[in-house]
Amino acid sequence: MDGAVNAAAWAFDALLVLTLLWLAWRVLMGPDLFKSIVFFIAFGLVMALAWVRLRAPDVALAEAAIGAGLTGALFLAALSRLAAGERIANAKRPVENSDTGKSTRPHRGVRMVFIAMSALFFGGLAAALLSLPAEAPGLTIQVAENLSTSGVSNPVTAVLLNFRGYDTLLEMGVLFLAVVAAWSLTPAPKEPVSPPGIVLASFVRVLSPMLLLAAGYLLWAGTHAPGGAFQAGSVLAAAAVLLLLSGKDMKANWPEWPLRVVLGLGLGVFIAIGLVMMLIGHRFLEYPLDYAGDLILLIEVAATLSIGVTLAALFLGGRPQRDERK
Amino acid sequence: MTAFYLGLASFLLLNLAAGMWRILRGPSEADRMLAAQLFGTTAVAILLLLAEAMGQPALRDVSLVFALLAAVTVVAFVRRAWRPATEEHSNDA
Amino acid sequence: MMLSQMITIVLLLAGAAFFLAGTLGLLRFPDVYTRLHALTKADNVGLGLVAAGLAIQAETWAAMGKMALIWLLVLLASATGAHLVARGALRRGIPPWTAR
Amino acid sequence: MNAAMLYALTGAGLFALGLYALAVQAHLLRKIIAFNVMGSGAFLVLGALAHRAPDQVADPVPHAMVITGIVVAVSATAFALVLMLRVQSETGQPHLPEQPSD
Repeated sequence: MDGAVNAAAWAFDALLVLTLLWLAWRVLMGPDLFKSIVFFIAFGLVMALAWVRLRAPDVALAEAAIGAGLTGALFLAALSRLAAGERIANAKRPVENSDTGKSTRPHRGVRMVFIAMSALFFGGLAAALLSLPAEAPGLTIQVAENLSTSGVSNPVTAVLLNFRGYDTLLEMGVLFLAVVAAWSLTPAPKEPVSPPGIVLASFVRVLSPMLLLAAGYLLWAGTHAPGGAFQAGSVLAAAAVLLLLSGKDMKANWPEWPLRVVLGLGLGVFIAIGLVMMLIGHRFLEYPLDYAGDLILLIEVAATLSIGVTLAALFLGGRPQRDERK
Repeated sequence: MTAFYLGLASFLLLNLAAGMWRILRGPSEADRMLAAQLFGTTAVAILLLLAEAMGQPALRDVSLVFALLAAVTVVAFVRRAWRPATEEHSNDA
Repeated sequence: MMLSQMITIVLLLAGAAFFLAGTLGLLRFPDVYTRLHALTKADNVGLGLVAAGLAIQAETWAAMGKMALIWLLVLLASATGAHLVARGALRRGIPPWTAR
Repeated sequence: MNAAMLYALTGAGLFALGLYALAVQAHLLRKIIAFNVMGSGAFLVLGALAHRAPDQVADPVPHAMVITGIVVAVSATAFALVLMLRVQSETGQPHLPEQPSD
């Protein structure tokens, strides 16, 4: 019986891995951009299954929320903006610039060099990986030993928000910088927003509260089970993207300054709590055991809101413009 | 039972891989999107089977997230990326 | 083998058959509308049967309820998606296939 | 050879494929996608190495790093897409110019 389970597991893993590699090849080398994007969406789905097989349900959740929802929407929106830009460019210069990039692939010799380099790279990486011991506990034991001092019982959340809090703090910084940079580059492109049909409108009306609920659930579950601020924030962002796509006008409904406050909230709360801890005699980002759980939850709530709003703001493709019709 | 669940999950994965032919062939962009939508549902079913086979009930939350977000890409496609039939994508390299 | 296990096996196999039918339909049917028809069978019935089969084995009521919720959410998403795609295709003038 | 190694090698393969595409594809959107595939490959290597821990419990530290990485990757991708559209609106083309013009 055990042998049958093993064989079935191997069959599943082998199939999964082959599918992933084949999909990646189609994503990267297919001739049509739209096709590549659809393959990339499928690639994200299969990646989430790979995370499940690697017993990383926290990562699978993050990959599911981002890969299934956000990345696809981001790329599809970018593709339509590219097409719109192409139309404008063609209208400006009707004849001289009809080149759509067909001649831009390097010729054969150069490609051969790059194939050889990539193969060499793969060989080196594979040799390094195969030389590693087949079993290694890593930091599993240390995390398990110190879990009781972290304030939460999900080891991944403990690592993210307590043991390696710096990583997460800097990550919030990266998110903040990304949105600042995107907003300084360009105003959000004006896109024709047709009113949603009755089916889409009622679908969004039913689904968006459920998405909010699910984000809250994932945030709450993160302290003791797979979940947490990143997964919750991504679900929140997906809800916002769905609203934007269905024609809800976020800028009109939401004045500028609260939006900016929420964008900086995660980073701000994280740093503020760290500084307060220093004031009362601890180290930066060190949480006293008695209220470590509460502090982590507070940071996570702020981080969830910020991540959700930041990713949705990035989906806009630039800083929101004031409605000048009024 | 575990072997049965895993075998069934492999079968569904094989189904998913076969469905990729539709993304390759098209012919219209909607056809390709449809295949992606079927993949989403298949992935939900695979996740439910794996949750049972691997004894990890937390995996049901992953399929819950998939189910919640199943429509986002289709809505993005219909509302943004789907152009009128007359226009063709430039077959860029 | 217990009765509940046998019921689970039957339901799961039936669900898998619907997924197979959905995929075959996606590959073999002639136009976007008929493919949509095939695909929603996998979404609705296929996933429903798989979820029902696994719900029998569920250890708690909450797990059972979660699976029902997942199925309902997929139903909602697939129905909306099918509507949007079919309407979009009609508006873009993709002609429905007719047998000659 | 065990399952962890299988996934680790797949990750390395994805990284190499992405690297090749990043080098030969001129279209910026394709470069961004290639970068994402490379990222997925790197994440998969990390996750596979975490899977080597005994007793069916994976090492949580790489998992936390990968979650951080996924969110950073999506925000960087969104920023890169904005940058790409800006390049297109400046030069009329979604790829970098062959020769730097002054």
